Amino acid sequence: MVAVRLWGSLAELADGQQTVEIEAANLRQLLDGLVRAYPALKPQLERGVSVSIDGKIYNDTWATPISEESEVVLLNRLVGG
Amino acid sequence: MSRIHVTTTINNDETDYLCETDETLLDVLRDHLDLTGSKEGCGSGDCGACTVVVDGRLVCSCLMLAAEAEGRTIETIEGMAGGDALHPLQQKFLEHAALQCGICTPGILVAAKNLLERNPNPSEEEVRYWLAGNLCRCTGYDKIIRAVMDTAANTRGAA
Amino acid sequence: MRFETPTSVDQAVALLAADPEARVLAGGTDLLVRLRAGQVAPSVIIDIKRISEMTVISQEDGGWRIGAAVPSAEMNEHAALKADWPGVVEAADLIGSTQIQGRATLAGNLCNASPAADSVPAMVVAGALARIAGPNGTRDVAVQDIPSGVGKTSLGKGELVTSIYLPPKPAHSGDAYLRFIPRSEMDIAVVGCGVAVALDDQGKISAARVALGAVAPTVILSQSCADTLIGTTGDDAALDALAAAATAEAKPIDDKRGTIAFRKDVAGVLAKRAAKIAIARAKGEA
Amino acid sequence: MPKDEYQSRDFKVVGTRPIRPDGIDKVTGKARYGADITAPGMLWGAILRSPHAHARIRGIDTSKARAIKGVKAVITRDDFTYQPEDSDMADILDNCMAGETARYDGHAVAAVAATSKSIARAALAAIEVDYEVLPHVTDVDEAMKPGAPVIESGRQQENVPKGYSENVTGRSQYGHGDPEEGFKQADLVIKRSFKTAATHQGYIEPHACLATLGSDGQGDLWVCTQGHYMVRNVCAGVLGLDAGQLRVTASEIGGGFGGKTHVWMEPTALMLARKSGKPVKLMMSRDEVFRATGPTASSSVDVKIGMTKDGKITGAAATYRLQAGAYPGGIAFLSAMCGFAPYDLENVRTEGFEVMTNRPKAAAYRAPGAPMGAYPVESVIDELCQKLDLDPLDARLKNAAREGTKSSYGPTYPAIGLEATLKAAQSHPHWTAPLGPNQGRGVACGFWFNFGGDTCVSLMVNPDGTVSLSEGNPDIGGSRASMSMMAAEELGVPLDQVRTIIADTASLGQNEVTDGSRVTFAVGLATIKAARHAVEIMKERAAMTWGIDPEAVDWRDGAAHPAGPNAGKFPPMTIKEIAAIASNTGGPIAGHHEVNAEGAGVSFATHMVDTEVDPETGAVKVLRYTVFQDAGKAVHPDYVEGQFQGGAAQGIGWAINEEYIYGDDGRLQNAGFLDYRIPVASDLPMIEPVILEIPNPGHPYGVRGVGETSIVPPLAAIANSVSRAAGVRLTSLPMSPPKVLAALKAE
Repeated sequence: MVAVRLWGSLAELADGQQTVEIEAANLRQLLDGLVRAYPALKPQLERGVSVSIDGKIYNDTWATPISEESEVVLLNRLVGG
Repeated sequence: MSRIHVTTTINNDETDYLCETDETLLDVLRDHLDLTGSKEGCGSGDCGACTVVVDGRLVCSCLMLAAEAEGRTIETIEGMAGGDALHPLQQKFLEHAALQCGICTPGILVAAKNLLERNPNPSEEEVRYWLAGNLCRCTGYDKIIRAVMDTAANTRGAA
Repeated sequence: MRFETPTSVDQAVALLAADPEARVLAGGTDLLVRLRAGQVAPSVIIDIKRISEMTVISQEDGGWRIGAAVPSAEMNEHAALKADWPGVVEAADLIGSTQIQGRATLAGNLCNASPAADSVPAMVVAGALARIAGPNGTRDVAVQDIPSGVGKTSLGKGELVTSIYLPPKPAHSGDAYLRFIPRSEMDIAVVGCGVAVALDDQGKISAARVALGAVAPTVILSQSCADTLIGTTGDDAALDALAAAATAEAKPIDDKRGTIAFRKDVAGVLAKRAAKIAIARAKGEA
Repeated sequence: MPKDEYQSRDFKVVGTRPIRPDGIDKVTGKARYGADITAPGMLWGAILRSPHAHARIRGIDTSKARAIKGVKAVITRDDFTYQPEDSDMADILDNCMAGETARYDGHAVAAVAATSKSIARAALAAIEVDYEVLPHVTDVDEAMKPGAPVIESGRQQENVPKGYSENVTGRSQYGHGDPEEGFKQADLVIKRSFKTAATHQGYIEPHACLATLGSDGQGDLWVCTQGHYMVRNVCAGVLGLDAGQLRVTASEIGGGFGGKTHVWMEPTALMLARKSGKPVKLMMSRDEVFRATGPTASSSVDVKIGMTKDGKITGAAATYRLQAGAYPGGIAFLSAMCGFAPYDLENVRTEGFEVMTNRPKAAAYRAPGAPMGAYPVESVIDELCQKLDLDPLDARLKNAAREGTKSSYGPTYPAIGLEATLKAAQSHPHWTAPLGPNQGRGVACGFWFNFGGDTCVSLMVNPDGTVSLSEGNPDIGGSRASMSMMAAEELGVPLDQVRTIIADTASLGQNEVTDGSRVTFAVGLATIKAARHAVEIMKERAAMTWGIDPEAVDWRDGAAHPAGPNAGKFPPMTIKEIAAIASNTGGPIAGHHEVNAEGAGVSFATHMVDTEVDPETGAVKVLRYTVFQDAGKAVHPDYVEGQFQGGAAQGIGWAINEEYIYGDDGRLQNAGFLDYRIPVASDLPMIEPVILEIPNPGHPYGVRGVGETSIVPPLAAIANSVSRAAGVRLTSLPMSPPKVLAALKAE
């Protein structure tokens, strides 16, 4: 299981949990697993998120590996100028 | 509507064109004469990107009617280099990386050249005030001012 | 829209009189902005820069006549003019960028009738006269009587300003103009102030004129401000009184460039600072 | 270690300061920007815009405009018959051409194409629009209140609590620990509210494009943009075209700063071209740029921070309310993420609200959200330092985030450079230089993420051994120079053997826009990998020529070498020699790399500024400015310095004079460079750049993005400087003279 940290307003939609556990070995499995376990997160996940895995930020790459020890943090989808 | 026939000298070449009364010199340079080095950043004389020299004086070409140019002598950025030899200011702008996007560069070069022709030894403050009508949004002006000062110092050293 | 280039004042007057929608083009730095913004749509544009008498600065009866088509930059390069009326020349030099300086004129700045015109308070305290040509001949009018409201002048049909006359510089006199702008350049005055003074043999101020710009629809030539200086040496007490009088005289509005409170305060500050410069100049110290 | 991880090395080309390859064209006026090209038979486009802040469009009569000779097309929203399903695309379409309502002063309502500019202007004047003026709201705090005029109903996200206007479309929260507990441990707690005005990117080149579009759906677009692939995808999505049928070419770009990462009018140009059957050139005036393209958000912020006597921050909280303009979206979440990011905090909470108003759709502006994220936080930290008599650099160092810190937005930091910038600031002579009367010195820190994203690079080895590099990101500040340098470095060839061009959308795969400070990082990464790919091929060709195994070939100094004595004795084969026989060894040689370059390194900066305040007028003069920023590795130091200086200058403008000013009628009052006051040359001192290099572990050369972080600290650095000079805390930007004087008089 991977511990995934949610930002505040997402936590409210995940039964108030700041951190949820998801069975996942890569980014795609993580995102799919989140929606399965917490359907209320779906609108935000569809609008897009960025995911910090061990301090590096990923937006899209499904195959990005995630280990059980990884620090995983969900972030609003980042934009730049 | 009948158009106005204007005969003028641009970058040492005799040039004539037809223009409407409401066309600016910048419109004619860009749209009729393909001299697109002068840029339109504001159309109101506030940014200096369209700066040219008319009879020795700096002018925003967006604030001059094309019809006014009859008999005048006009210099634009396209006339600044001599063939493949860059003007010293152009060379210094490259060496000092005094441009990022480059859209303000033609106007600033034309204005800086006119300054150095009048004042070969300007202070930093004089350069900054002379160029106050040429907006640059990329550089913070630092490298531009250095390039102008360095050109002036070099030119004095060579003289 | 037609474009005309008269070569004499008479031709210009005739063109102007013939067409109520005609506009005079001097430096064009205001007219072209308005044209582009669609605020004016003249039927004919009359370029006065081919009228030779309008393009020169000449000495006349100890004073200076500045043609209506003379750009500010030429005034700034005219050492003798600058020596006599540094405040007027500096005010003209503040109008816009180097590029604008190559085109903008005193007469244009005056006839554009902006409350914030930099050169106007300076000309007013210098006692400048505008020479007006029209269908009925020529007349001279005090500069402060030309603007009649925001964007409006007292010029009649077919009339145009052909030159500005700066009178002979009185003995032991000095003038100055300061304005406040948010940046160091390229702004319209939030407040402007011109001061001219003359000193008597004891070094006391015998005559003073103080004019405020951008704090009313037209320039304010303030006697109450002048009275705070006359008879004094321009000491701190007099200058503080001047500042208070200028603040009281200012009748500004709130707009995007400043608030009423700010403009009133700064009118006092500028009056004091300009007076110091004018007095120093009168003493020959600056 | 994988090859894209950072490896320390001695550089030959990277880190030098060569003249940029596009330089001569740009100093001679030859470079072609958005408005600089024409096409045979071309028409001039122009757009009619709403004079109202909010109005229902009851009808548009274009008949008089159509009747004017020389008018070849007149379009309104009715001509856009394709309705995108995607809500972002639908919003972009509606922003390009208003549907039922005009949502802000400047919103496009109709457009024309004509044979001359003046005919086009006359046609606009002849279009009659029947407006029903609606109530409007332009202030963010007003727009949030229940009962405020609603810009568009039904756009609120599920994360917004009850009790707010529907204009509040989104909310996000970040942080950890319990700030209330933290405040209890503090010796001093300060709570303040701040406001920042909307500011425009202020690029000097107005938007411009030249479009053709046939009835068969094939089109070409020449446009100044930060991302021509984005323009292609959006135009195709908005107009219902096939992306593959639309080729977009990026012109030289005259500044962007985020403002050209969006589509504002290009679909209109394409529609005019389709209706008229002619090429159409469409350019914005400066007035249109201000009224109709996105400034960044204005903000209203509450911050509360607790600190102990010795400078430890014990609790931190902030609420950010940002107005996003007339469509959903917004960047308050970025303010909420970035505000406290420089600090190692046990108790921190932030909250961001995205708010719609009757203003132009807000756009990205250089580190979007981060400047207004940092400004209130850094201001309160400065005030705490003043009141607790602490050195503001010491206090920041005491709380500085470092490797292993759990950031305020969640993730744990790898190696980062904040401490290095603070220590460099402490030891710089600027820090101890004497100050005169009415002068003050301010410091502030700033953070930005930096991005990567989709990137393609193709590198061709030409028959003479020279190299052509194609990338797909508009060069906004010298990136062609940097790419050529990295390719030359990797190939071991002289820089003048490489030329880099920006390919059009039909010539290279998808590329993310030039944003997020991504280009030197991501395109650089792809360039290095494309070069390595070409090297592998060249090694194979040499091996084939020598009759040895490719594994036994080394590449160095621009030539293939036998790897060691066992590989055989052969003289090196240079890139020229390999290229010359390419046809004999298998054909042309090219390397390429396509990647979604994720994992960019975050960056930090510390800025230091001296200002002088005129106590009688409130005027602020910037006397001295120094930027300390971590660049990871400065590929071309001149252009890294340029980014530092340019960001600082924009921040100075934001802090002192720049603002969108709306009248009570909801109209923008200063849509021009005269009264929207960006800094001029005589406003600024030299801006000293101090480059620090803490390598990004995720890039082979250690490169981090540098373009955006430099605009994050200036707002607070200047506010702190002015507040110290004036002896009164300023809490509203810009610190224009009337505001400063009023604050001085209130003291």
